[in-house]
Amino acid sequence: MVNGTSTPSAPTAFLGQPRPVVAPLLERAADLAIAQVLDADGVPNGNLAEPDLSQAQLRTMYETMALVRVIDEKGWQLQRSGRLEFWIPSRGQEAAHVASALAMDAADWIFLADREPGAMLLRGASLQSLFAQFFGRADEPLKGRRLPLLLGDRALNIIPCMTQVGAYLPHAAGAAWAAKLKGDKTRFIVYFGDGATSRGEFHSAMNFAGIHRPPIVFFCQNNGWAVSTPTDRQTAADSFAEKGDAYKVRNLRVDGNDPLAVFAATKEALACTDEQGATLIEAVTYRLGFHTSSDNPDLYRQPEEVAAWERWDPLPRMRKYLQACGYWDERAEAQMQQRCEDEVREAVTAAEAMAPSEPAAMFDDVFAEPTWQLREQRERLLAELETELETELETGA
Amino acid sequence: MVNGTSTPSAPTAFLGQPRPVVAPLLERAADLAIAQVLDADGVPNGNLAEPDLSQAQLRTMYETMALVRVIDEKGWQLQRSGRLEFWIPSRGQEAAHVASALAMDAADWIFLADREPGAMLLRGASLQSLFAQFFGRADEPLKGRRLPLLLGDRALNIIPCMTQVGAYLPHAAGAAWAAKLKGDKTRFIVYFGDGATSRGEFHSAMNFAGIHRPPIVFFCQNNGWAVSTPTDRQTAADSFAEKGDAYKVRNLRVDGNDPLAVFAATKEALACTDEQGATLIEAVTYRLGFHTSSDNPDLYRQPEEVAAWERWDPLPRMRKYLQACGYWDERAEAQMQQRCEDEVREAVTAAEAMAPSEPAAMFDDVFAEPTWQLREQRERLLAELETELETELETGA
Amino acid sequence: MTQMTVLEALGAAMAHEMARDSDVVILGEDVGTAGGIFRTTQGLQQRFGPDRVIDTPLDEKGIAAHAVGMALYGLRPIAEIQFSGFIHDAFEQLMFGATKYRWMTGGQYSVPMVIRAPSFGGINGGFWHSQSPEAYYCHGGGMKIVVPSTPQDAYGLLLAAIRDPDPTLVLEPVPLYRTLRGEVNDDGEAIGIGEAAIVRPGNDLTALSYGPMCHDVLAVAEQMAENPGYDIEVIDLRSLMPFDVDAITASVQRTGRLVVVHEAPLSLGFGAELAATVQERAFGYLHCPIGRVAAPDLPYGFSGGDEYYRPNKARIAAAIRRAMEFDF
Amino acid sequence: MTQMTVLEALGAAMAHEMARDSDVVILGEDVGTAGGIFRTTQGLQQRFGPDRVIDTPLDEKGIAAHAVGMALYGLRPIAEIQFSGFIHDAFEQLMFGATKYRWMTGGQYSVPMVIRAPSFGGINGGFWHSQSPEAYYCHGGGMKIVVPSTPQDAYGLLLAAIRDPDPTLVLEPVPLYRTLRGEVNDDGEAIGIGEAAIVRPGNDLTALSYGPMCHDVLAVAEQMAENPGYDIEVIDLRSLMPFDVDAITASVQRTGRLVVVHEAPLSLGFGAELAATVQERAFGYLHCPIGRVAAPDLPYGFSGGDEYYRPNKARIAAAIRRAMEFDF
Ligand SMILES: Cc1ncc(C[n+]2csc(CCOP(=O)(O)OP(=O)(O)O)c2C)c(N)n1
Ligand SMILES: Cc1ncc(C[n+]2csc(CCOP(=O)(O)OP(=O)(O)O)c2C)c(N)n1
Ligand SMILES: [Mg+2]
Ligand SMILES: [Mg+2]
Repeated sequence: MVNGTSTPSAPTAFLGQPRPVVAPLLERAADLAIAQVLDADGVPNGNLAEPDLSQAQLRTMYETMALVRVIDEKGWQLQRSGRLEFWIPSRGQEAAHVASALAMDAADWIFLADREPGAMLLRGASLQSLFAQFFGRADEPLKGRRLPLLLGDRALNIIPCMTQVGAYLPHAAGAAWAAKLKGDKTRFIVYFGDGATSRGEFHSAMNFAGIHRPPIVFFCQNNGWAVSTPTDRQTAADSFAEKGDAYKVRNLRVDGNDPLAVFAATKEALACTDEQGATLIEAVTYRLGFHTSSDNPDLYRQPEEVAAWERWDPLPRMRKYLQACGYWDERAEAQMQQRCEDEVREAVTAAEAMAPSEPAAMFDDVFAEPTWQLREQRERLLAELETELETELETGA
Repeated sequence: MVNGTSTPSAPTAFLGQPRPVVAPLLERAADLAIAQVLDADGVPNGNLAEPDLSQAQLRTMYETMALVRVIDEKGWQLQRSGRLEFWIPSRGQEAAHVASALAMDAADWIFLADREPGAMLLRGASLQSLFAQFFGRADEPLKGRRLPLLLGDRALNIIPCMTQVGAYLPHAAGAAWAAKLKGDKTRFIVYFGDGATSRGEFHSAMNFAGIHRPPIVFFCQNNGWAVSTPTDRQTAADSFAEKGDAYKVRNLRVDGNDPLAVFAATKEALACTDEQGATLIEAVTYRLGFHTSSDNPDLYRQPEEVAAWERWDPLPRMRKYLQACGYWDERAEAQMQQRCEDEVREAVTAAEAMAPSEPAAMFDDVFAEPTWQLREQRERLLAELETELETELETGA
Repeated sequence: MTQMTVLEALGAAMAHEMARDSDVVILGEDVGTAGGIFRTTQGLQQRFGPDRVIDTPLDEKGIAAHAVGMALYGLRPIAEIQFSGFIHDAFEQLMFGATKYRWMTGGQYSVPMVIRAPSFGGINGGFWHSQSPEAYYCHGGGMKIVVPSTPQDAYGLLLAAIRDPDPTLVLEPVPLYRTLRGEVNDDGEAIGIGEAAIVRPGNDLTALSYGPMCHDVLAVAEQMAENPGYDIEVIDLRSLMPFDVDAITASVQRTGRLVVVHEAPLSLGFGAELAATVQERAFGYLHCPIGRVAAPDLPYGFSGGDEYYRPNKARIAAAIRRAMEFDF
Repeated sequence: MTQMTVLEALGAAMAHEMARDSDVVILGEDVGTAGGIFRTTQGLQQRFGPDRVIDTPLDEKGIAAHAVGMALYGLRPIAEIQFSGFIHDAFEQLMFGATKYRWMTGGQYSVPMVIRAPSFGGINGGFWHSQSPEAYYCHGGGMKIVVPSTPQDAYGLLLAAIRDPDPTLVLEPVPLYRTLRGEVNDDGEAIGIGEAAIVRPGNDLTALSYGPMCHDVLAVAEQMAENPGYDIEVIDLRSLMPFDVDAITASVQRTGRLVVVHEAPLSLGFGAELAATVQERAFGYLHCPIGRVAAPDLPYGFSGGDEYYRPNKARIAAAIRRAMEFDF
């Protein structure tokens, strides 16, 4: 467990100052300049044009979102039943990250936050390798050194986030600038939350981006909360997007639960990189689940607020759109659900059976070449482990 | 010397990329929404109303500015002749800080940067105590522990700046919030430069101020440069004031070389504290002198740029205004100059004769009560100093 | 006397001091409505209002820096950092800000602030959630550091920190938060900063530690006591800056052997200072080199290694045995 | 071979590497047009263009953090911090960012960046302009640290830092920048990180130091050499992480006495690690406690104290004498 509350508890009385229930911003999308393609029921509402996507692409979009939801539900169960240490839910945020990641090319670099497993799937990560990461197995790309959901793989051009919220924004901006300097065509996207905008690195990265115009999309998933801290305690500004103005960074607000709008906005941002460099996209979305498996949202937010946002759940919205296009039906849905569940189940079994790291492996990768200190510390540990083993054998413990 | 270039050098060829000469922004004040009372020649130009100031106040304003200039010239000479370690010129920025400090009440708190000696004078600091600080004497309020120009005195409600540019902005905002919490009527002003806006603490303090509305004026002296870094390398934004929008902090741009405009803007900001909390004022001014005595501006800026700004020198501008009001004439000017020079000369003599600190005094004020480590280290130092003395006596050295 | 967990003792200390002194305020991420992610401040915002228990933006540097300003004006802020793995964003503000105002202003201003930082590993939280940051904050002067390892010490040391006129860092033992329960005398008595506790007297070797590790050291000492010549004195430092040099020196001069245990990395860890100090003061008394048991010089991992990263009882015992069996 | 000051040697190393490797870029405050406030990078922007010598906003954290990103993508950025007193804004980015990527990604990514930080006192610059930050950056793993004290070492160690595949901090000796001139073999040869230099061989005591202080230690050693039994071996560490434990241990096992000198504060300073390490490895050889000569645990002042703050020759000599005359 990462913090104290590892078991779900019954709704509790608010122990601090109760937060007011905020109606979903998406209900006032037009007033708040939140770009949309679809209305709540998945019908194009004429605000933004539908992006040019093939049936196959649209289905990939939806199926990836759906698979992410299944993974999330499975991960949650595994954590609750004690088989996984920790879980970071992505429920409700599938459209924001899947549609934006889909807008990138495979050669583009992605800097992840922690609620974007769909980006890994879109780049071809196997389900087993994802779950191997969740279980911290030796043979996953990051050798099991990160918390679950801090995903990445160099082979996929995906960089895992540092655990410090927001601290990696300038890493993405610096890398994007480096690509530009080297004359590469690589573009970049970096994911972060509303809370991350308060960190100094947001300021640093935006300021740098305004001056140097690196080819990057700063993708802020404003999900309404940073743990228990709501937007109005995070900033007095009316939107996170407008913060870009302070740095002359192009910016816009988009309905983060509308995959078509997210896709269109991201594509447009990428089209601007040559001229404008960076774009800050605020994707207005909502965390339907717990902050993490250690959280207890009943302590700070009201069920009515969550219920109002359920109406904007991106999955049924997209499904309805696909159905209206004639690309989807109930049979396809049922088959897909079954497939997702089967595949996930198999991946869990396979990943759970994989070996954890050897103790001595922790000494690798501190430096390219270990210092004498590390070499010595490694030898001593191994010697002590041997002694322990002997003692155990002797005492029969 | 604080850095390497301690002697003035002849104009040198630009060794990097030469900077373009930027015409004074004040020439386009109306276009750039820079509030003014006076035109370049000290004539009210109808943009902002003249603030309601008595003749005595207007004279104090001007005389303080003039005294600051004399101090600055003296300090520079003392540094150049090796009697002072270091100097930070304020030339050209007299109106910005004197007029804003004058707008505050004596009970209000001032957080200084390093080009605002006039604030100390307005609060009643003696010239001798100022020079004692410049010389680092034991008996100045800060015990000689700071670099020259990092001024302060609790008796005057003036806090010296930490040497890290911008790092103290949240200290001012936090203190202002504390005063509000305690129900005090104290208001606050904090001075900083254009460069300081790039630091994370600017972001932190503005964000905090937007949310909590502490009674404070964030006073940014945009003097065009941060050492050799011009505005367009500091930020891509069109103004520093507009950065306040990102935090919903009230903000405005004012002609920093127009003392009446600065006074009016500061008074207005103070009048808003109850309702709006903070105001970010960008005072557009120019550093006519070197960055510090260690600087060599010939390496990065062109003489034409400085010459164009000389036309906006706040001193003659204010003098002309006073003369037009009938409050000033050449005789008053000559007398004042003489008086300033005499007083400064006396203060220098007196301050230079004051004693430096005792070595052992450096152990004071680390904690309220010294730890055993400090007590022991102090004793050992004193013992060693005694031995050194004995050795010197023995060897006759 | 009340039975409390470490968490409850910390909450009780804050409630006590806030009721007694209206200048005491709390700020940090999620400390208000939610009562902190560990629930340490639960109920305090309801009781003292949102102006005295302030939910801040996600900005550790800002939390520390605004607390500095509040303290300069005369409040006694308690800044909570959610996990000590995130404190370093505030490193400059603390070590080159908070701790320097008194000196820089010739004693005119002081910064009576507290930084509470949940620390230490053993919760399978991975690198950032398992940090032991003490060494960084002991160098350079101006910061006091306390590390409670029992409910009573949590209560008494946090009170002392709040009342202290200078910046004080409280490294709280996360792994003991809810697992350790004990009698607490909660009548508002503080524990002196700088006073170690001898938790087990002994004659043959001094074992020094602080924080959660103390319990492991004590367990090893008890276990080894069966062997003749293994009467181990266990000292819980409780304060790291200043640390109780007299208690330590007296103990080592008596036992002639010293083993220091901490879960921070070895190099430049707090054990280095203890070893350097003690070898100077007890040179002629030492029968063997001073042993250090610490984590290796690498990050605290999430899986496959973390249980080996943190010194365990076997490694502590091995170090003690090495000291006892040392031969020139 | 060319005669160069320390500053010129640093500039020559950067120019050499930038010409050889187009991935090498420089970023920092005022490094471009002005050539840095010390003029270390003078002429480099003109020669290599504003994309490879970048004037940054006033934001140390941002400088470090953007350099991390550039390095992740494959550049070899050299980040200049104007004075090491301002490096700590980047503390988290360096110690919990740059130094952790390789480990956290299972070796997939690396951060081959250099941080140049003008350091050390003696220029009457007051606290922030006279810092010795090494101890903070030696703990926790992942950072290499070098400290040149001659023009040749400045050249060779900076080259080594630029070529090193991991983050490397170069603490440059400000007080020697222009005052020390010497022959430099500037043909592109790097000096191995981790190799100390024995600058004066001796038999009776080992005096360890690094940076500008080395020159004072050497002067004291020469002066004291007249006295019988005062044949002092002087070692310039040159690298602090990793440090040359073999050279040190061998020396102390021979001389039986060790004095460590640095101008950073005593407690948790680098001398603590040296003392702790050496007492373990040379326990039976030591005739006296390991002595530490360091600044007191307080800030470096502007006036009235700073010349006493920094260890001077008399204090170094006194510590050596104490070691030589030690009696149980
Ligand atoms: C620097 C830092 N401070 C605190 C934390 C603990 N923490 C983890 S996630 C989180 C909230 C993040 O909020 P936001 O950026 O909105 O992202 P979200 O969790 O809503 O996706 C916090 C406070 C952290 N990981 N890093
Ligand atoms: C954090 C930090 N970085 C660098 C410096 C060195 N330095 C001193 S003043 C200065 C420029 C400040 O520019 P600005 O904020 O515009 O103020 P100005 O000097 O123009 O008044 C710099 C870089 C410093 N003091 N603090
Ligand atoms: Mg959020
Ligand atoms: Mg400026």
